[in-house]
Amino acid sequence: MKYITLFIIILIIWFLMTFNLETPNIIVGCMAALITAIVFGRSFLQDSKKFFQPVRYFWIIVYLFVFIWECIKANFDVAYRVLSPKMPIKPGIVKVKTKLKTNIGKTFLANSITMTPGTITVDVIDDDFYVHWIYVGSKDPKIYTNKILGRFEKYLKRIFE
Amino acid sequence: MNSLIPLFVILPLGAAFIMAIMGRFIKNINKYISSVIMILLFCLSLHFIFRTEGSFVYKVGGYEAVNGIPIAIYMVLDGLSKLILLIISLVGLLAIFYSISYTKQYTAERKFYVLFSLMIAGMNGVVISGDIFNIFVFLEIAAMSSYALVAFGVEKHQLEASFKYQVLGGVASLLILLTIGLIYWNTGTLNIADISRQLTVNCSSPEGISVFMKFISILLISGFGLKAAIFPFHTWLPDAHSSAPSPISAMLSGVLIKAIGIYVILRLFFNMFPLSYEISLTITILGTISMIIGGLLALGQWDIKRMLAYSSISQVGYIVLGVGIGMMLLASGGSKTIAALSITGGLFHLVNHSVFKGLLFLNAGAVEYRTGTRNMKKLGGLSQVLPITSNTSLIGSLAISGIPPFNGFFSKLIIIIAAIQARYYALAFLAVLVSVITIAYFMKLQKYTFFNTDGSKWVKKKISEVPFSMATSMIIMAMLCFALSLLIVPDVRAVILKPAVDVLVNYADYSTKILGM
Amino acid sequence: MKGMTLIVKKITQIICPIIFVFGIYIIIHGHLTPGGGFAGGVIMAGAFILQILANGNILPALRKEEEGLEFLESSAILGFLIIAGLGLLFSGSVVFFANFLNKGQLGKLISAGFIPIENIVIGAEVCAAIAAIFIALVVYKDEESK
Amino acid sequence: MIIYILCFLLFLVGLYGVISKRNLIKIIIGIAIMEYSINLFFIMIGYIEGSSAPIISKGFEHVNFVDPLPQALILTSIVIGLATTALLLAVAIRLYQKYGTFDINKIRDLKG
Repeated sequence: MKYITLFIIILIIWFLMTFNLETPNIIVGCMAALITAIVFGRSFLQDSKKFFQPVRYFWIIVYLFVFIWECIKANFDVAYRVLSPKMPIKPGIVKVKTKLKTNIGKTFLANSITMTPGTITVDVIDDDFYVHWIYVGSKDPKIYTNKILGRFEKYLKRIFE
Repeated sequence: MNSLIPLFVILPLGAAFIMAIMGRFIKNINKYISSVIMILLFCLSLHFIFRTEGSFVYKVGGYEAVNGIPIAIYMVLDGLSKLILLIISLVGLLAIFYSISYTKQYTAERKFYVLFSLMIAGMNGVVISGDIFNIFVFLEIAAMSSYALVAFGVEKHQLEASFKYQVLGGVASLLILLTIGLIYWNTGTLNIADISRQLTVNCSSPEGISVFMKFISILLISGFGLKAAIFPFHTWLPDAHSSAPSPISAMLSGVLIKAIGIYVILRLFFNMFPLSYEISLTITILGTISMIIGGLLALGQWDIKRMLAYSSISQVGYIVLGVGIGMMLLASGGSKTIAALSITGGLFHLVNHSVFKGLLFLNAGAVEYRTGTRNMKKLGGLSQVLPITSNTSLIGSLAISGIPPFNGFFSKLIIIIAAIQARYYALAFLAVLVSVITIAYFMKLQKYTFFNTDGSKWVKKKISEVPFSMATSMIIMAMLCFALSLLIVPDVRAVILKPAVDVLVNYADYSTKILGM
Repeated sequence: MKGMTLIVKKITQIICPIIFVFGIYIIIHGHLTPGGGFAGGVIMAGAFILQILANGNILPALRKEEEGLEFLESSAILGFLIIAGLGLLFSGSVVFFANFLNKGQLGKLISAGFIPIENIVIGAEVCAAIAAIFIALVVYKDEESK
Repeated sequence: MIIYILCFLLFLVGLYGVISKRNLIKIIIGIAIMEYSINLFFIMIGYIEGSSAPIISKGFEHVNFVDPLPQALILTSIVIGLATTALLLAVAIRLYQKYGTFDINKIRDLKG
């Protein structure tokens, strides 16, 4: 299963790269995808049947807009903190617990957190994320977990689980 | 006929990789494959020496010259290359035969033969390529495998020697590459014959070659001098050659420094650059100094292989001296016959040196194989327990010190006579002096290793003669020391040495011949 | 947990096949665009090296892999030599490295005679060689620490 | 002209590193620097002002190409350089294993 998934993905990438649909190109592309699938299939993502569930792609598009919106908000927030003469920053590292179970979901969540200005994922240990935050607003775990993760988590859950 | 030329590279190169694949599955097959390949190469070079005349050009890929400008990679086989190819395959064959027993002490035995074949391929490639960049590529193949072979035993001093060798060899390669770049910048071509034509047309002024060409020549001398271990660049040689496994020492000292050092110097400075007196004087002086320094340093050594390595520096100095005198005569418009005589001496000594230095290194390896030490102070009296090694070693020592009727005597004699005829009396005197020094340190070697005390110490330890394959190749080499003195006979010389000398003496014919073909 | 963190591992899993296929693309189009056997082979080896770096070194597995790579390398060079040697047989005149195949049309994928084939062989060789060198250095270093 | 001299200077920087440094790894880096300077030099030899990359493609009619030969040579020399560096590093690691140091002053069993 993994192997077939990888084969199809690589074939799509191949056609995007070469952008031509002549017979030799298709044959060569199939060969290249086959070799890649054989070599790297073993270490590819575990549950690859999720690639064939179209609902997930819909949620990816939704998530993209959500992410961009959050990103713009965070950008303005950080810009305000930088420009304001009082420098209202209160940096600190917080430990947040995620409800995501799959590794790939955690990876994407961590990367999303890192890419939003103001927060950086420092480390991931099991279910705990250590996040460096430019303004630690509250000391209550519930509130800050919701603030950091809540906006992404529910969408990622639909995409990856 | 022509189409046999690339076999000199294809055979060992292909064999190396076949061995790398097969050796994993079939035990000991590498020994047989490499022996067979070396025998084939030997037959091939004999065939070219005895059955063919003149020079051949092989165009790789079959691309013909366009408007007289060569575009293919040329492989050139003329008298000089034939001679060197013969030496490579002869010494290589005997060294391979010797290592069949010798390499049993190593764990990665099969890789030894792979690297050995690669080294042979590299050296053959250097000798037959008529293209300056290909010389560089093949030289790197040969040098790279020799670096690995020097460190083959993975012991402290071997690794250290290999590192030293690699750093200096790397610097030398880069100097050579820089020179290739400068030459290409200046002439716009890489083919040696074409470069020669361009240089004679463009760069020769009435007062000799231009300053730029002198700069290039000096860089080339430093680069290939490092590979050939000529005087100021000799420091790596004693370490590398004494630390390597013995058959490899024999190959390095006997063949490698000549094939990738001396040969290329001769080829480039005779056939590519217009001859100039200053450059030939430089080469001769460097040769003379390395002859003296090598001899003097060898006197003080107590390690057998280290002494032999220093002796190599000294004997390479002889070769360079002989050829250099001829070069000076040709450049200054002196007598061509004396120049030819001198070059004959140099090339004769080159052949001889590869045989007897190979033999001596194999002897040293045999001594180390049985006794486990190379220190002369701990040896002595070995003539009782190792009669074959002792006698062949004696022959080798006599030959290298220039005692008649062995071959070393005649080549040294020719060089000295040529020096006197050319009125370089000082050089002749120095050559005689170094010959005396050579006798001194080889007598020391003989005395402390094989005689001096009685061998009861070794008899008690139950040391017996070396295995069959090692003994055979030593005996063949010792017989060659006799046989090569036959080269003094004009008829024999006309077949083997004369074509090589002709290539160097009629240095200007090379480019017209190659480009015309 | 050996190797690097979860994030690096997961991203490596996704990105390695893509790097690898990009290397193949460069090799296959070596006769049409810049690149070719060596450049593509290095990129392909990069995928392997990235994977080793991310997952940490498991010594026995690496040793096995090294042997396989060495085998691939030797066979690839042999293949190169054989293709070059085929020119001796098929080119009419006896010429080493003769381009005996049909040259085809400029700009098409199947063209330039045997150059694409040689490119593929060189690519395999370089990939195997560089990965083997890297693994050999890792293995040496690990032996030292024990 | 000045650019060639700079290139030669880079070569000399590498040579300085090889000659005067005592750390094995630094010596290897010196050799690598020398190699790159020569590669750079080769590429500059082949450059012709105002010309394009030597790729024949359909529909483009270029008059001037830069000289492709030095580029091919450099590709070869890069491969050789790779092999040299790898071998040097392998030996350096082995030396470190045996002597426990990278300092060449402490690695001197061979003398004379």
